[in-house]
Amino acid sequence: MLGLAETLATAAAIFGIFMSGCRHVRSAIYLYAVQTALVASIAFVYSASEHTGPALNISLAVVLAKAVGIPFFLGWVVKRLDVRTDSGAFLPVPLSMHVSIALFATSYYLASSLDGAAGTFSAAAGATASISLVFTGLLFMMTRRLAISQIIGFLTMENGIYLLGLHETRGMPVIVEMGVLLDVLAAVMIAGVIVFRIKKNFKHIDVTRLTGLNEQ
Amino acid sequence: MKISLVPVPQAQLSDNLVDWLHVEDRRLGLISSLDGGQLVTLVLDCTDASAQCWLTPLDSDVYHSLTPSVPQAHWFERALNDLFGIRAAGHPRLKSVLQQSSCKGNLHPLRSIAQCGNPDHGHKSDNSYLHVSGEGVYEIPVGPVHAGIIEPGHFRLNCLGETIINLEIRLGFLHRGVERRLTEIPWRSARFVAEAASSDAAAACAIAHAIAVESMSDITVPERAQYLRTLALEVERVSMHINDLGGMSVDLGWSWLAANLSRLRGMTQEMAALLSGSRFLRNFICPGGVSVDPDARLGELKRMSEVVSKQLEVPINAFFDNSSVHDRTVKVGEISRSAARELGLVGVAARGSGIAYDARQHFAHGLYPALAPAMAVETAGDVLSRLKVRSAEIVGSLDLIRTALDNITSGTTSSELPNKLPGDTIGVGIVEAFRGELIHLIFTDKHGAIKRYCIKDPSFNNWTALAIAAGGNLVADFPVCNKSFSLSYSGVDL
Amino acid sequence: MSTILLWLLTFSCLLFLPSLTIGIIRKTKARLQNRVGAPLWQHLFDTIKLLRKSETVSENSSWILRVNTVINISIMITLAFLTPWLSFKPATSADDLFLLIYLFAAIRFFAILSSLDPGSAFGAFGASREATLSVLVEPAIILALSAVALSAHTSNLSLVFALTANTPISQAPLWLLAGAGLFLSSLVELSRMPVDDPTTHLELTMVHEAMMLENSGPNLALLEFSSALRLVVLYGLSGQCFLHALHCIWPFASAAGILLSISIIFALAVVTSLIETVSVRLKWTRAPEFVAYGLTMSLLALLVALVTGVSS
Amino acid sequence: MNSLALLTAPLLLWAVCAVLVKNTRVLGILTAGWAWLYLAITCTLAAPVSLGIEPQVTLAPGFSIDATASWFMMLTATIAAGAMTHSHFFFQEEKLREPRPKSTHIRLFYACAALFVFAMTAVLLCDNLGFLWISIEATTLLSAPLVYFSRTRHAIEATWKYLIICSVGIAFALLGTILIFASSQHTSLSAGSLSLQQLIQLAPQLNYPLFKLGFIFCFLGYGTKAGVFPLHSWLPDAHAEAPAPASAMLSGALLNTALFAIWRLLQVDSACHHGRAAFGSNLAIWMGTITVVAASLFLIRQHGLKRLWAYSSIENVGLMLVAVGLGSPGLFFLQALNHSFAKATLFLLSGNIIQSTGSKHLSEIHGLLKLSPMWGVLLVAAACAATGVPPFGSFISEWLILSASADTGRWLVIFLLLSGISLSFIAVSIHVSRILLGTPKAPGSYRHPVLGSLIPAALMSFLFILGLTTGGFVSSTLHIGGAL
Repeated sequence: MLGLAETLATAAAIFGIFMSGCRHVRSAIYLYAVQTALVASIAFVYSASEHTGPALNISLAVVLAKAVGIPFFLGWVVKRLDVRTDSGAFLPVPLSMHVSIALFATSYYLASSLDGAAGTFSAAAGATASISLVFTGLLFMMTRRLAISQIIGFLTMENGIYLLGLHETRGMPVIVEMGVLLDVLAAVMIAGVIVFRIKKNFKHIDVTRLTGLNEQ
Repeated sequence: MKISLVPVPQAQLSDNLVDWLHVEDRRLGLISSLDGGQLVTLVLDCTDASAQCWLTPLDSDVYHSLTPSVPQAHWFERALNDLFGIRAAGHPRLKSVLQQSSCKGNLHPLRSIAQCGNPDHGHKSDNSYLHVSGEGVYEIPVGPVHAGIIEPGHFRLNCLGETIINLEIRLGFLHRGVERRLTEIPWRSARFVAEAASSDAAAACAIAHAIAVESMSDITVPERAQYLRTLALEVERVSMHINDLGGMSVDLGWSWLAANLSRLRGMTQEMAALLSGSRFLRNFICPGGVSVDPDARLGELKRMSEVVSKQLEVPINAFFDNSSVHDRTVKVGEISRSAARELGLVGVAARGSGIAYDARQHFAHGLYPALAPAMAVETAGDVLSRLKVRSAEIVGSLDLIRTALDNITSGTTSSELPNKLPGDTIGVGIVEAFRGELIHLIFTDKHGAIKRYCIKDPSFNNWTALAIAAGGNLVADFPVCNKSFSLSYSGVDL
Repeated sequence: MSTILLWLLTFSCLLFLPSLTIGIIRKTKARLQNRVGAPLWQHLFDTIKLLRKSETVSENSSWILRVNTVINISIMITLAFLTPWLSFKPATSADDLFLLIYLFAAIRFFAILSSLDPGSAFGAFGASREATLSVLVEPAIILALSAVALSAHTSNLSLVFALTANTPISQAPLWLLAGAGLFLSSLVELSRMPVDDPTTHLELTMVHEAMMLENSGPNLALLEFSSALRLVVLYGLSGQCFLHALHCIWPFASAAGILLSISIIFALAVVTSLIETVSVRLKWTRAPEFVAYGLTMSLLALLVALVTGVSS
Repeated sequence: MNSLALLTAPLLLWAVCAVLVKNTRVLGILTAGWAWLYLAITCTLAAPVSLGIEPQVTLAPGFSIDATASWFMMLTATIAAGAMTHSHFFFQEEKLREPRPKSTHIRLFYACAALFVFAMTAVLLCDNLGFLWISIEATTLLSAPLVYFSRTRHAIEATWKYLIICSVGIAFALLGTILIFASSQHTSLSAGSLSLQQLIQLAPQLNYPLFKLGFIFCFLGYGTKAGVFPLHSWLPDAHAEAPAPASAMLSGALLNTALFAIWRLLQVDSACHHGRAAFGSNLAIWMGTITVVAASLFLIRQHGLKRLWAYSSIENVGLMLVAVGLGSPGLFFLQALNHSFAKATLFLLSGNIIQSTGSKHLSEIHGLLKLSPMWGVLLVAAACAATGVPPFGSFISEWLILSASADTGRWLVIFLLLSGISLSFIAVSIHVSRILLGTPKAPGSYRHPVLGSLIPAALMSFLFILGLTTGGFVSSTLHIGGAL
């Protein structure tokens, strides 16, 4: 029997998988936003139902910043840079979606072996979803061309880690949580600025073509 | 503008033309003949908006082809072969532009009667296709009767799997004898035939005709009439560009956008009706000015143009914002800048390939070049860049319509015409129609009657580009590619 | 008595639901485009009109073209009787999941054969496109149906789709995913947007329509009816999955199933018309990506079925 | 609380100055002033702790100065003060060259440098794994604009790699931190804790498999930040493309703080095993050894002057990691001290050389001895110090690391370390001799060679004296740092 939180977590992981199969950058950002909103709503569920998770206002801050603010910012960046599609560098996009399904299955076995989540699927569902999100984010970063996709991949990974934190520990101490959030926001901002600069200097934001510094 | 004939001997024609086209801002207007006994070459110089007409007498039916050194001459030479029976020796592919069924035997419709005594005179026309052979290559015939309500034209696609290897275009199913007819009717009535040469560009055709006639007999057009002509031309441009974008949405399968754009197209036709009384701007522009003065309807026209600009924003933004549209149009139907220059492309196709040529910037018609809007040029040369040029021109034209309506002067709208045209003169009208540069070239005989009426529709230059652009694309993308050029079938079949 | 009523209801569904569903799609599309649109029953009128028309057959075609229609419609009707695409349909015993798959494959096989028969270029490339799409789509349909079959521990679809089956809330994601996978796959299978445009006039872009170009008169009428029937059966199947998901969350009385089954088909028709209004047709080489989404849903459904099956 | 305000005040004022003062010349002098003031305050606060007068100073909840931290704080502040003073001269020179740096860019540089130093200090002060993570991520974010300074294609590429690789690495460290937190919830303290002191106390009760997993992820993350092979790929790019003072801080201070974070975690790990060398220590020692060998191999084929020193930094990181793994904070600090001073000198000097000759490529820099004998001598001395040649303290620390490894019977490690160290010495000597000898391509253009060598010379003379007096110093550090 899946609880509400686990169902939401699984849904977030599934949206992550869809994101990995998305060639259009803007759609990927939308899917990221949905996935983040789901992750953040889990924090709500924990704080409301179990009184063990982070406080409601923290969850609200997370939702506002990550599920609304960052997608808006990324959407603005994408519009300004006029990039649309990221066709993928090493794996065709549909295939990378199926690889992430395989990684989802792998996450299940990893999660079952993690202590405190023994046996049933329902117990391992939260951990499965979070590990799968980490994998999906990593895969997204590695198999995409655009700098902006790397940011999205990083954020997805961070979502997975946050979800794992929620699931395993019911939330880190508040001040740490806020610090992490601040760091992530700053990282996205700085990365956004650098993406603009890459576009200006290189006329593209294809990181697989940033090879000026490779060892001769 | 009024121009005079410059004799150019046959041996020098090719070299002269190459030298002329070597300069960036010079263009080839058209190549034709008066009665089959000579070549007439109209060349344009954009820097000082001048034109020259080279007359090359021919001593036989065969002359040395210009196409090997000037590729853009190829379609003109094919037309010469069909219409006059003048054969270009050494032409790489002298395929007929007319269908045999529409022209019995080897009748060459524009050859003078004297030279046309023998119906078998001239050369057998060649209507063959270029076949591609090899394993897995197959042919798809499309047309001449199409599923949609469009003009007749036959496309023969040689495909390998889902990729087009070669596209053969066969036009000329409905030869109407427009150019011939224009020499047979009284010159006062010629405008009705002239504006029907390509009816979706009626205003542009009528202006080109009017300018050609006016330049011959030095008629000055009242300023108000110039404003009204400009308005007509721009309303037509907006209307047809919106129509083309709408057609593109249909071909992309985007029904919401198509429905919106067809509604807006209706509004622009309403604007045309306000201006001229005709939704297709027929019978409005005449030599000497315009036939009716819209008077008070201009206020309504302005209000409507504002409504159209406002309502266009959403669909156009949605169109270019859509990622699937980008998928279907980016790197599809590409024409490189060099190819566009070699083929002498005009209009949207040229500007989409990075060639900054817009007749409004150089040649006087209506209030141009004084009022010409900034040129929209894209460099990618694919379907998307042509679409972008089109939408930028819609915006530019709507702005221009408002500017013209704000500044329009009062006064008469037409001036007196003489009884007859001066003898042995040449009149030329060059107009930027919505498809591109349109040329009407009129020669009179010594009595002042029209001896030869030559029309170069913009599609004349661009059809070959479609054939080239389609190659290497998916079969299913051909309609999109075709629509992006939006060419006229009847315009090349006069 | 109630059995006879059920049979009557089923029969009328079989006869009128296809035309009505097509009518709903077309009417909704027209309204979304600010058009009045054709009457709701236009598809039926067209069918009747076509049935009364005479037939023109290409000189190059053989008996295969004629036979195809009969085979096509008969298999389709058999399929519609066997498959539990309506929750109230009287169950027959031979409704195995794989029978269904093979019957669909048989229809496709004969359709492809008949479109190749007259030797026209359009029919040939339509057939080639259809074959390509079906290779991509078939696994998705099989996987989606296998996922629900796996959770019910039987491949008999009547038992799988019986609403009396144990439906705990944890099964809801499985049913939802399977339903979504089936729906996306059926959009491709039925040659609808964004993979194919059923309303296009451009022969070069057609898939399904290109295959039917050589048919006319009664032949065409029957093929059109068969394809409309295929639409409702496939929508009905994915509708049944959604119905189960609903049942997991909010168990309803079985009598309500009659109404719900039909209205879910209509709802999917409305969704289809929405998709067809706002979406742009995909580039042909991008079609596999769309199919991949359907396949992903089915794969996830299967994964959920496997995992929950293992643990329960 | 007062001491916290005292510590942060100069840095914040420094950052505020960078925002307000438009004249970069004045700003440079002001910045140097703030940096030295900061060093003075740091010494006042930290010296009592490091000398054992006070056991530990708590600045705020979760932030305190302990003995090891006090040493590193002073080291970081010294490097920062040196780099900032030099950066004044550096930018004055840079303004003579095309493309001229914009004054807004210089001000951004100074502002970020202040916050960067602040973040590095925070890493050293943290008594909480959560804060530790936040501070380390902050060092990445704040130093990225430093690397980005010149805004050339290469600089942007290097910044992007730095930002992305380090952010991903640090994301793993967050995962590790969460797992460690989860492992602490299985103890008597069911709410869990991230406090290092509490974790060390609770160590025997921790859920060890979870903790171990967390430790691996943290090691991965902070190791990326420290440039441990094979996660080092960002390091040569960032160090080579950053302006010289920033490279000096990255190499001389930032790497130490990343290693410091690993050392903190190892404290907990060894507490789990009642102080016996165990899993974490072995991991650190082996990764360190591999890093030394890999870096020395990379050193052979280098084309860029600053890339050379970057790989030499990686090699030193390996050595420090071995010291960390051996559980000796004293050795770790001694190696860090020598490396930081030497590497800061090298980067600052390299910056001068690049400015003077206009090239970063080793193949285009020759005849340094003719060009500027003073720089030549300093470069040789610093290179010797970086590779552990006898008169300098790094020789002693490397010797001690080897002997400590011998004590625990790790002969393979010793063999690998020895070959790595000697290989890198050979490689660096060859490269340096090529730079020194020969004839310069063109007369160098440098306006104030004396001012430009002020800081390198000061750092080197300190290092030289340190090397000569290390005997006593070693005994004192080792005494304070704990048992070897």
